Amino acid sequence: MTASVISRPTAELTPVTVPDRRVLRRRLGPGRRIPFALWLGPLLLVALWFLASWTGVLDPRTLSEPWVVVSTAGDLIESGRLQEALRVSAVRAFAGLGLGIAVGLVLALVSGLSRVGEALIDGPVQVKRAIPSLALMPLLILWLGIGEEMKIITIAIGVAIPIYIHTHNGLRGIDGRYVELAETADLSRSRFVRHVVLPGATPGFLLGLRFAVTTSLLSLVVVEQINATSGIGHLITLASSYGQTEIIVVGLVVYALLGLIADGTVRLIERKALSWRRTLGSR
Amino acid sequence: MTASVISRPTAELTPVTVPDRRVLRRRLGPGRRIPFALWLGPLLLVALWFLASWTGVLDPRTLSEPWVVVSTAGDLIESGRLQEALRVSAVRAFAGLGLGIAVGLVLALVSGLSRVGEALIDGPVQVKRAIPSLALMPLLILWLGIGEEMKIITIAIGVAIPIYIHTHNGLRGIDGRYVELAETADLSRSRFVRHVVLPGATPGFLLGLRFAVTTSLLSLVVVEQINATSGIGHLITLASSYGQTEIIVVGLVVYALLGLIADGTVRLIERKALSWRRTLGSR
Amino acid sequence: MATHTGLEVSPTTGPPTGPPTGPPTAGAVRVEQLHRSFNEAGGVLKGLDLQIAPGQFVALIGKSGSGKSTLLRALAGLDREVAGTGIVEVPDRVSVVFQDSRLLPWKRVLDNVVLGLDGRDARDRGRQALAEVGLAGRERSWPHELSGGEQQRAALARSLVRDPQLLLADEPFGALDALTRIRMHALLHRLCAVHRPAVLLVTHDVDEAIVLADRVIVLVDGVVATDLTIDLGDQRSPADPRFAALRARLLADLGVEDDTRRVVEVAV
Amino acid sequence: MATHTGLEVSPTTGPPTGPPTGPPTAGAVRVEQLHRSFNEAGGVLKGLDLQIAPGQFVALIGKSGSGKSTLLRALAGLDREVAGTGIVEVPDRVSVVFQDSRLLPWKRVLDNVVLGLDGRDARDRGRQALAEVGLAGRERSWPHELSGGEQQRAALARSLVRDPQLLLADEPFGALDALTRIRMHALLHRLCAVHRPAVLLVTHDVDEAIVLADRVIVLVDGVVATDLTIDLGDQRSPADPRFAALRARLLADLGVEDDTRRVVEVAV
Amino acid sequence: GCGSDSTPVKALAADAALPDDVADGTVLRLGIPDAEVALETSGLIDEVEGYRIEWANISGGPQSLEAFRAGALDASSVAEIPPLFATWTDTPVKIFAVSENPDPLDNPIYELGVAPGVEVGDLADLKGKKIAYSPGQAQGALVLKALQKAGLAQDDVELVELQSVNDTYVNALGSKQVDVAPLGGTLLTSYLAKYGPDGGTSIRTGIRDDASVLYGPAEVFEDADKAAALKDFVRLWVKARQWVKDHPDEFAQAYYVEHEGLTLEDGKRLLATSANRDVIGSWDDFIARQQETADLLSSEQGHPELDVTTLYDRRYEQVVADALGGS
Ligand SMILES: Nc1ncnc2c1ncn2[C@@H]1O[C@H](COP(=O)(O)OP(=O)(O)OP(=O)(O)O)[C@@H](O)[C@H]1O
Ligand SMILES: Nc1ncnc2c1ncn2[C@@H]1O[C@H](COP(=O)(O)OP(=O)(O)OP(=O)(O)O)[C@@H](O)[C@H]1O
Ligand SMILES: [Mg+2]
Ligand SMILES: [Mg+2]
Repeated sequence: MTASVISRPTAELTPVTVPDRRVLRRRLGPGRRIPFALWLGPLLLVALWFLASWTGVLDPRTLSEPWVVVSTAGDLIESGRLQEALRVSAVRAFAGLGLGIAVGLVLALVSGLSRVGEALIDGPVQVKRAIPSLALMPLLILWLGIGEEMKIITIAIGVAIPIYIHTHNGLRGIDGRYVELAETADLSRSRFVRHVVLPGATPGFLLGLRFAVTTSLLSLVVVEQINATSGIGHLITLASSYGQTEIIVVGLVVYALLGLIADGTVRLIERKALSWRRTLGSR
Repeated sequence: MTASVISRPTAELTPVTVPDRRVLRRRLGPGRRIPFALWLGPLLLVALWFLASWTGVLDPRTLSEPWVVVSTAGDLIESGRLQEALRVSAVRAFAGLGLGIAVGLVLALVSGLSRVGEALIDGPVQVKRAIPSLALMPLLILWLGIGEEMKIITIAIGVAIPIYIHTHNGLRGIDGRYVELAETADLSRSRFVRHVVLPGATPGFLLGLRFAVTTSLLSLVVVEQINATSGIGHLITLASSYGQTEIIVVGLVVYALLGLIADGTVRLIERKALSWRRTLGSR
Repeated sequence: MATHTGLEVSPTTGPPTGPPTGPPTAGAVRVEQLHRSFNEAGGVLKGLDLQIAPGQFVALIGKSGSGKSTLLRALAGLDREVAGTGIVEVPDRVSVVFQDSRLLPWKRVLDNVVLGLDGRDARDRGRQALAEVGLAGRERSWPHELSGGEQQRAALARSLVRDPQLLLADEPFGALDALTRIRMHALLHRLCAVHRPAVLLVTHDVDEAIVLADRVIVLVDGVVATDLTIDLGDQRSPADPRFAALRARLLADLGVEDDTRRVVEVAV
Repeated sequence: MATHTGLEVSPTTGPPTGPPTGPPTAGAVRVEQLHRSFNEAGGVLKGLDLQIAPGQFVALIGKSGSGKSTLLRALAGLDREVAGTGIVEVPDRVSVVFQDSRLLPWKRVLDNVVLGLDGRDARDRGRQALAEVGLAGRERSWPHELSGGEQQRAALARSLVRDPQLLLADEPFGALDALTRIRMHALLHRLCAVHRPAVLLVTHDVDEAIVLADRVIVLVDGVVATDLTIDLGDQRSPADPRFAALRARLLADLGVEDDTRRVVEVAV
Repeated sequence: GCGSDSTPVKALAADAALPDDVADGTVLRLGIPDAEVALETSGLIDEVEGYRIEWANISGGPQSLEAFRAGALDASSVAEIPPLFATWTDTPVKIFAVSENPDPLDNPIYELGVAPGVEVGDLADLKGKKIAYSPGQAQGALVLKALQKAGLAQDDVELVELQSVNDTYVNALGSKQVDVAPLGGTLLTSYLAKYGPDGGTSIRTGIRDDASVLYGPAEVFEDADKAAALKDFVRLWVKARQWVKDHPDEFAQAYYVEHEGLTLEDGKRLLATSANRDVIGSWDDFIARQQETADLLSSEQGHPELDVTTLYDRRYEQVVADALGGS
């Protein structure tokens, strides 16, 4: 009894009612996308936070009250510190992101399309991935100093890893039938990359990009511990070394917002760029 | 002139030579897998390290010489510290991994198959992902104490994130035609999950697993800073607070090895579990 | 129990004849004023009406792109997102053979056939169905290891083993050679005789339509332009002049005026 | 230049006749003692020999699963990983129409057709090819928005626009209705007359094979069991008794002894 | 927090005498690893009676503070800065025992590392130099004190904000990213070993950095049972410190080698310098010096003024004094 007949009411405006009775099966996919759904969960969290603080269930020493955080944020904005921090960090994050994406993509193509490239590149990338980044900082300082290059390159290295792995994985997952097609269509290697590999690996790349933007944000906290005088990571580091809980929480809220916005943006790009897909999620 | 005729020599053993001349097109995919290729790059790195240390190009103050690291490792093994650390860490890592995988999978299914689930789960996961874990530690200590539960749960949270995101992404990327098939075959929801969703999302899940194992290793360094008396992360933290460079490098080498082994294992599982796939990588 | 073992074929008890017996509505298909369009440019289905009695075998022909698959998908309930109006009613148990064979690539052939089936004997029934379509011994093959026609037959087996009240088949024999095709015709005919599902079969082979169906309908311009009842009895030979007349009529509906294809003539 | 604009059709200059002119080896296909097997159980191709002269049109028929696609893939150079021996030689420019239409899902139809083509007029040629296969106006559709037959025609357009020396087509007309199929036959015939590629066309439609080909070969048990030269000239009508004889012969090779299909007879 | 006991807390006023009776099942959760090792090795642990000790391998400011806030720890051992920051971040704490180096200026914990090729002979030479500075850490406070002592303002030097994690400072000095950076303990030794040959040096500041305290969250001292248990523990702790002084080799082996993974030589060196501490029975001087530190941080880093006497539970001063007298 799964195929049932239901009726959909038609729009009131139509003067003559046009019937639309369809066979509707049990929907197994998730159905239509709810716009701005990404924000529902976080809003609920904020509401909970508010409630818990209001009723006193949440000790303000554990987590500052939302209103205190708002007023602290207000102070930071008034004094211009927050904007300045965001501006400085944005420059670093974007520079690192751009560089890292380029490097990650090139590595993924080289390693994805040749077994020799893979033998040389893949292992070291996995090694880099397995090594705690905090333990690498001293080496990076030795090699790159404590200036702006070190910060940007550190971010770029962090970004390149997920871009590499996801693009490589996406590329390797391209349906072999399309490779056969490309081979019989006598595609040159560069055309193969442009017409088959890159579009085919785009879903993987975009997933990597979601991780990459978060990585670039998170790396700020690490690199801005070193010889930075501004930046959102520096703001948090400084506040935590002074134990200024409210400022830390402001920083975390900013991170959460930036993370959500960045993720939402990449997913928007995803929906546009992958509009050709007919999948469980897009139906 | 891309389709060319080449001849393959046949095995010497065959008494009568059987000709095998095929049309061989320009191969656009990467070709056959080279066994143990994953190890080639890292071995090269080690060789380079050896060479650079030997010739004095690499200042031992920057990076200890390999032979010093080996003898340090020998000492650590002799005293039993390394084995004990690995044992203790392995228990934590596996417990966290198991818990995190279970949680991540369940969340991915709920959020992947229902828009309401997605609205509630997806945003908070992105928020968690965007927040620096160092800044979360105080909260986790507050809620979970400083005992073993805190360590395992912290690892599990870290593990659940990549499992969730990759499984969710893989699930949403399942070809819509198979969902239609499931709908017309009147599959129940649980069968749909078992026969279509889980196998279809397996490639995504396995990529997530590769990140999850690394995450569980890396989390050790963070959680074992707090009230641990043994463990590989504790070993590194302790050594770095005393500036024992050689021990730190031993720790990093162990991490690299563990990372490579874990990644190789997951990829082996991948090749077995996805043997049904015909892709650019598997051809 | 007997009615649910899709492929339990007893010796033919009698040929399926024109209008079916049984309750008049259960298992019937009713389509009224069906409109479907994919974009503003114009509709694909434009007020199509169609009734199929329970147990009736209807063949659907029509030009490539005329909307045959669109109609089948409407009957299968797979066109939630497509714009349009109209009334569609179908029985509960509907089974679909898609135009692409659509085997789950991660399941072996037998597991594809028994997908979602209940009961301890499910796998036996699946094995039997595979044998019937000539794929005995291929139970443990992966879908990508089958040839095009073998995939199509596996998909057919999957549909038949389910014993549906309505079978929607979108060119299920398109990739089969003459002999295999005749065998599949026979199989389908036998199963229909026993289990009496209503069938809507899309085909491009006019002869196939005439041989198999109780009724042949032609889809032109989004409506049923022709609705022919085939009353040739059970001995349907293309040599029969009535057969030839039906074929000429249907081909004409498709726009082929003279079937004596002359290469040079059409080539100019 | 002129030889490379695949679909630049001038009025038929003359029918393609039996053995082609031109240098004897360039553009020829030679297959000797071809063995191919997917597992230990047994080979699919077992010492197949085949020669196709440049410009010759060969139709290949054979039962489902007999190895037709396997042979085509060997000629296309797509069977690196398949076990076997033998000699295969083909011309340089080979074009393949796959059994599945295999359009890149991330490219619109026109981009699929002109995939990898050079030159400023590539898109114009692609557009023209699409128009020839009846898909004018669908240039910007996504592959998944096309019907089964439309996808097949787009794949055909992609192959034809490349002006190959050897065209390997695996059931390119399987999903087409009678009229569209006749149109496609005509198109292919015209193009072959102009550009004279060697063609190996897999089909299940014996009539189609006889109408289009210079030679029809039947694949049975891994070798070419029958190799018939079609000498019906250009006026090939199924009504012609020689046509009927050829058809009967080929069907017999496929195992169909009597084409006057009788539903009940085969059903029992 | 999660660690709270289910038994009702017997309240204790801040000015009431410390009780002796400890209720059954009272647990002290202590993050004082060296004391743990000393008690275990000496066998003094057997004298613990009437309560139980749960040891946590936690030490240092940030970790102990987090554990206090989580209610997961009753006491820990730190230098003089963390109690100040605890107060400034609204976590009330009490100091209940202090110790210092008998010869602090000759055995400083920190020296100022000087990068190769940089001329810094005394504190006055700091003028105009690039100095690594980590605001919330002890190293940061030391830099401020050094500047104060040299009569320099923050503007007279270039403070490079750099957290001292792992060997960051060693590398920053070695690669000449900064001219001067405070280095303590094994980091100093390894810096001089690595970069001494290149001209890396260090100078002593002549500033006392030997203050060491035991402290715990204020609630602990309002809980009669815990306060009583702590009283007994302090007595034992004084004995343990004495035992360490009497058995330096045994302790070095047990703590530095077995617990911390150092070589015996490193352990002995540390024991002679930074770990060479005497328990103090009279706290006035100690408190006065900490007040100076607090005032300096207030003015230089903008924290509120703080009266450090409020940080001490001086009821324990007597307990310590008695224990010292008795041993
Ligand atoms: N998702 C879609 N979006 C846009 N147009 C579509 C879509 N699906 C089908 N169409 C168009 O609707 C028309 C009818 O398609 P349908 O698949 O029903 O044809 P059909 O009769 O099954 O043809 P064929 O015999 O070639 O399979 C075609 O022109 C097709 O291009
Ligand atoms: N990759 C493979 N692995 C194992 N067996 C295969 C594979 N590909 C084809 N086969 C088997 O080889 C035989 C020949 O297959 P092939 O695709 O050449 O048949 P075909 O003549 O094209 O059939 P059809 O007309 O059904 O397309 C079939 O039995 C098929 O199951
Ligand atoms: Mg169709
Ligand atoms: Mg085939």
